[in-house]
Amino acid sequence: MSKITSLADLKKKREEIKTGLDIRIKAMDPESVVQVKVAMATCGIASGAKAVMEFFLEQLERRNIAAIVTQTGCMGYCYAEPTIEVKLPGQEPVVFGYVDLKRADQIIEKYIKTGELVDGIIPVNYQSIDDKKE
Amino acid sequence: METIKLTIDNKEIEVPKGTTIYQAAKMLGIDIPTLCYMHLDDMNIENKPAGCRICVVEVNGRKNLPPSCSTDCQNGMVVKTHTTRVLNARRTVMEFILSDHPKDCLVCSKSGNCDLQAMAHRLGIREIPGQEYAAVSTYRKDTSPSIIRDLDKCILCRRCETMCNTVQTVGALSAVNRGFMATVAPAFEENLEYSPCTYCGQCVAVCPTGALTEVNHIPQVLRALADPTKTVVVQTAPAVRVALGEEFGMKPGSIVTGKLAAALRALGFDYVFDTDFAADLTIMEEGTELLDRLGRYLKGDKSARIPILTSCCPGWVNFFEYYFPDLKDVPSTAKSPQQMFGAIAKSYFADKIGVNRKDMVVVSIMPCLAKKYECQRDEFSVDNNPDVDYSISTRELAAFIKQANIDVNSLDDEDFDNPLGESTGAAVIFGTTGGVIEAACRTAYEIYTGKKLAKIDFTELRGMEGVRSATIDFNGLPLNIGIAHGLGNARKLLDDVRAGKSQFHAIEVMACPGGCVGGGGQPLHHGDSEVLKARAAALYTEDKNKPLRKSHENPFIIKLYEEFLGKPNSEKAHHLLHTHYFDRKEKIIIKH
Amino acid sequence: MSKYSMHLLVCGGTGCHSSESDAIVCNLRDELEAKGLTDNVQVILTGCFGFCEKGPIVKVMPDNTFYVQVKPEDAQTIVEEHVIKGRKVTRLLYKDPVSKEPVSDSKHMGFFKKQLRIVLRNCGFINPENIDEYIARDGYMALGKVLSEMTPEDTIKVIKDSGQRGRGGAGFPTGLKWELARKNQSDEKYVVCNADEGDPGAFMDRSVLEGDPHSVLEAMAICGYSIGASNGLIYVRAEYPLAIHRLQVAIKQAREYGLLGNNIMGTGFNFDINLRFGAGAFVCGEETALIHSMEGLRGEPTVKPPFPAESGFRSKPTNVNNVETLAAIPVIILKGAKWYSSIGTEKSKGTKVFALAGKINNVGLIEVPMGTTLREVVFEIGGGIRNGKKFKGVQTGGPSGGCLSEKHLDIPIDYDNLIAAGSIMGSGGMIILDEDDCMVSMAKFYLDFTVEESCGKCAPCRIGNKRLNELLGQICEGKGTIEDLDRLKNMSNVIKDTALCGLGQTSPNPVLSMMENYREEFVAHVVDKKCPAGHCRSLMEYVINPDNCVGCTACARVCPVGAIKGERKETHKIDPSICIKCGSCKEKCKFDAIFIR
Amino acid sequence: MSHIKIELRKEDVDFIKGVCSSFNNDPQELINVLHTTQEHFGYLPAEIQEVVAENMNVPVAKVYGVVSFYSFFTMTPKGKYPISVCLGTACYVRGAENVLAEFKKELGIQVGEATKDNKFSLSTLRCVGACGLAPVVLVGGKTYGRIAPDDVKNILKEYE
Repeated sequence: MSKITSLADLKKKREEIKTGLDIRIKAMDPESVVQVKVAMATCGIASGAKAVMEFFLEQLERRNIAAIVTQTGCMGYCYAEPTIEVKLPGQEPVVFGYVDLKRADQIIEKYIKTGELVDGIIPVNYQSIDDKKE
Repeated sequence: METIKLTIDNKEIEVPKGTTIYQAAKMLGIDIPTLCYMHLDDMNIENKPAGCRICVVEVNGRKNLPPSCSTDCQNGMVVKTHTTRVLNARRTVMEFILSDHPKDCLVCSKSGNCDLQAMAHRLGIREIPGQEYAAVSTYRKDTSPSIIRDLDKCILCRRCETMCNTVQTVGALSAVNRGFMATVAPAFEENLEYSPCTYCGQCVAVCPTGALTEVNHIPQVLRALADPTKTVVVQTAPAVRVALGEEFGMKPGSIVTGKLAAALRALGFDYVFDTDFAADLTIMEEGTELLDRLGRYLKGDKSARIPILTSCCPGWVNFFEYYFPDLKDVPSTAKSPQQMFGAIAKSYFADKIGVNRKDMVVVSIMPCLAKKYECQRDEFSVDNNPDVDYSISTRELAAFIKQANIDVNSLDDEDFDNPLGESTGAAVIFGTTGGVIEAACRTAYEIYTGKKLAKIDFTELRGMEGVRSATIDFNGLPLNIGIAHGLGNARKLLDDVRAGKSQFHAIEVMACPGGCVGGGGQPLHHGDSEVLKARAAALYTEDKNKPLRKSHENPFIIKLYEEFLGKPNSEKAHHLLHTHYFDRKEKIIIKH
Repeated sequence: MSKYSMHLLVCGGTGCHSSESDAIVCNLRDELEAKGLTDNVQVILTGCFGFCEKGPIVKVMPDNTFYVQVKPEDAQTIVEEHVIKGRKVTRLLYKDPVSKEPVSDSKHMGFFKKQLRIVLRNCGFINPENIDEYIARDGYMALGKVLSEMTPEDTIKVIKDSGQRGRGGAGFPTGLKWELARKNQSDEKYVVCNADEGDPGAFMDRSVLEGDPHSVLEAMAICGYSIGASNGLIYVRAEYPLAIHRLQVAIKQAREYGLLGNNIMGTGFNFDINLRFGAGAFVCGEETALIHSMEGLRGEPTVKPPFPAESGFRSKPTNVNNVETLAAIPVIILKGAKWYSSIGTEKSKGTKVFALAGKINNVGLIEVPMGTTLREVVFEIGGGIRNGKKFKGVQTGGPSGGCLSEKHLDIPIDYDNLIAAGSIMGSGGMIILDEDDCMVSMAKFYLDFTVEESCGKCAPCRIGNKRLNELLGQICEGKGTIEDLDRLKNMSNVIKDTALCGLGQTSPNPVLSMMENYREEFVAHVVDKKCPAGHCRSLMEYVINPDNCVGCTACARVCPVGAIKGERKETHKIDPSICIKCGSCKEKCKFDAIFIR
Repeated sequence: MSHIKIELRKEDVDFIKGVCSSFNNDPQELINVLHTTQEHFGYLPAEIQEVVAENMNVPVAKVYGVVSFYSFFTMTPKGKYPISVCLGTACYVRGAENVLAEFKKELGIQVGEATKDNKFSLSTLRCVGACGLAPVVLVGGKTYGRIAPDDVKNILKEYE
């Protein structure tokens, strides 16, 4: 192990390591970051949810957007899989259906970055996923 | 010096920084009661665990009641030593202490001389609440050759622990266990016999209660006195004659030699002799040995070990046998005066009066508890008949005299019997630190130089400092003398000897602080070092008043050599008056 | 480094550890490997989450799912359901004690809602055996900051201004303590961390050492820089093997990074830390006793002054701080005195960690701002009293503290309020008592402890506490008198006034406060010879209610001493002179005919 | 006090000497030395304390003073499966006393004693800090939480 020889050195080291804990740090205060939940039940996975999830994980970080990407169970919109739920800080969650990689890109660029709504919103009497009884 | 101003019981006082409230109060004539605190000034002996909590006082601004013995004075302090709160606290704590103490004062050997008893009286304790169901911490009683430990009576003042460890560095005792069962004991709460204990008795000398007392040999002595077939001979050590008076209301330092002889005679001893006689004899033997070793050493004889160490103190002998067995050929081989006396009494004197040694009982009156152990050593007996049968302490003698209704104060002075009762001033000062070596110098100087001493008093060897040194001019030969009293001080000199760094030619060691005047068998000093100093001063007075002050001038000693021993260090002298030492660590194996 | 999308945090504190959290970690890793997910999901053994009641805990990040009472065999379900399918495993979720509904994540748990975690910031969050995770959480930044940008005086000023007071019990201002140690000139000084947590029922220090050891090491180095010491010693209980292990790992890692040792971060500052082990003596929490113990002696306290700041370990100036005190230091340095002093009450700043135990639903470790009320702690965070019983009191400060009753529930907790209420903050143990607890017996229980732990040096503690204990025993057996209550009080006050050290001076607190707050219960014991809580056996009488008794003989058959007599189908009777009050008959009776009088 | 007489083998003495010298024979390290020694031998009989005292240059009375002060040190050997019942406050209020009583009854021994076959020994301790699991019982290194008197038999069965 190499020694830390100065405060600057320590800071450098901290930055190197920090990303490893990102998930936990952001989860401390989830309300302050973008929360993306990807429905990953059998139907979701079958329709490509896994790729979508990986896309979000990778791209949000690459585009420097503080976000938490989690998976969740079936949202009950099996017809519209893959479905995702996005919650911007201080706003009500919004559910998107038929999310492929292209739409995912759009969601990031438009909805997440600017708050502009994009196609594919499932307008239902909203109920957060976790509030549902399984 | 920085000083502190404070108020105690509405009286203002200015004291040097570092003075405790207890000391400051004392300066104002206020005697704050205390049980565990002990301070012997000049001797660097202090015990203040702040454990008894009797000396608590009220200090303005302090939440609780601090112990005055270990709280330093601070500027502007307002101290009250006897508010209702303080008095109630003191009484309640005293009740606590008494609740964990046996109530058999009537038959306790410390009764009447017990600090705890006195304190209970002083604080006006009349009952101990909750006695019916109060548990009392009890321990196994232990009787060793010299000392009895009855820890049920221990109040954990820790004075004995301080003496045994900090002062004497013997390390036989330590606080053990914790909480209610805490007490002070040897390792594994085993018997003292299996510990490094030297029987110096300093623990006994400072114990405020009956937890540590001497083994009582009065019954055996009484039995001997009552036996018409026995010739009972008594010898009495120098330090006894300057301390015994205290037990009869005289002030410390009173010289009661004549009354002592009269009292012993009144008790029924057949011959009242003086250990001082044997002290003179010791000087002859030890002084000759010193000159012999020194002479060989100066000639380059590598087998002659220098320094020579005195060997008249049995506590000291026990100490080096345990901790410095590798140096056991360094001390003088001369027996202690007690044992020389016994050896001569049961040979020379027994022959003289035509008594078989088996029919002679030699009793010694000693300021010492280690003497009890010493006279029980195997090498000091012939065919299981010990040279000295019983050794009793000054305290025991006082009790014995009181039992016999003898009023010491009104006794007329009497002389010791002869031939073993004559002594010189040199022998008298054996009882104080520096005395043995001064006595040795008086004789060795005259023998070595062949000249008469111009000045008999070697004042440079006197004093109360723990370790002292002086160089005596032996006609051009500078003789370096070292003196230590207290085994902790002796250890320092011994460490140097072991390391080959010692510059001394001769070293005197006394196990007890102050020498024999401060012995473990003396009347209790109750923490007052003035008592010891007064006793020492009295010995020097006694010395000064003696017509003969050099051992080799004692006419009965001269006669003893002429009639019996030949000359000092002769074969016969060696046989009777010299001894050898053991590795006590090997001898004392803890028995499990 | 692999790109993890999910972290599974498994509690590795002593409580959960003893419930096989190691096996849970192993099984989770095995499962993930079997499913080829090792690159996506990381399993981390962390320090204590504080929610010990329901351990072992597994927390899923980033969604904060909080699984409780997880067994090693649940690993498969968690991986298959939660990790793969994204479905929370409902049966493992924490259930709200009132609504009985499962709670989806820790953010919605009452236990965590009111907490503010400064000292425990990393506990249950990082892997305590990985220094990198500590560094990622700004670890050692405070040390870097003081060494590079601040003078020792600046540093002490920040601590002083923050208003932090020692969390070991007495609440002495930390900054002042440091200043005193700094002022005493010496060639050598020592920084000592007091980790001899002996208060039974308090385990905050243990949790910090197990969950975030580096925070203590960093703080000690900061203290060393401030007072001018280059040696640190941690006096830790030998009964805490896990904490010792984590400390050893942490010290090793810090040395390897050069964060301990010579020339730390190139600033020329040298500081190293070694461990000393306690050996089971509560009194060693007292700083002078602790120092004697570190010197290889019996842990007996000595009179202060001199304070350790003047003459401590090896007679050198020594600064002794408690674990919790130290753990907050790096945060205070980084966030500033103003930030810290904005938390808490006027005279007690910052947060305090409490260990909740006893008759409470959520046993565990919590951290709240000073000034939080007892009610919030007990009923909101603690989830109220177990089994729907009635709240009776809270013992704070352990055997040195007092018992607060219902009337104290709304006082804001801080040093001064607790003292005013007859208790002390102590190290932060809170034992919650319910209607079944007899206050005389509780007072006796605490005295049992003090009697056993007294070092024996001073008479009031050695003997006085024994006598207090005996008298309480008499009262429990119905042999007390009303005058005995006055005696209890006098003995207690004298012990408080005269005992040598903090242990003895505070040992009568439980008796005094319980007599003050529950006097009627003491009076019931000595006058009516009754134990209202039904705890003291000697004062109980088992009686058969003739209205309910059908004479089935079941009680007579079960009675081990033959105290119950009666013909079949006739009312039975218990002979109180034979009855040993074992309670078997009451348990056996199907007709509710046996009651205690 | 009666002690079990044990003969220390040369390698035992050498081990103790090694421990002492690994702590530089520094008397201030006495407690650490005693910890290491007890870990090795399981207890600290008089004979061992004597060797420690000799090598640390501390009077054996002082070593015993330390050993008898700290409850962690023991002079009697423990059973093969030492059982410790936590009597900390949290465990006490949740009924640890009854659990202890049950162990005493089942094993027929008192606290501080070992069964005749030296299989179990019984002791109490003050808070292992696992208050969430109260009442807690330790058997060797294994922790049992939330123990009721009824569980005692089953725990003992595990070690048969």
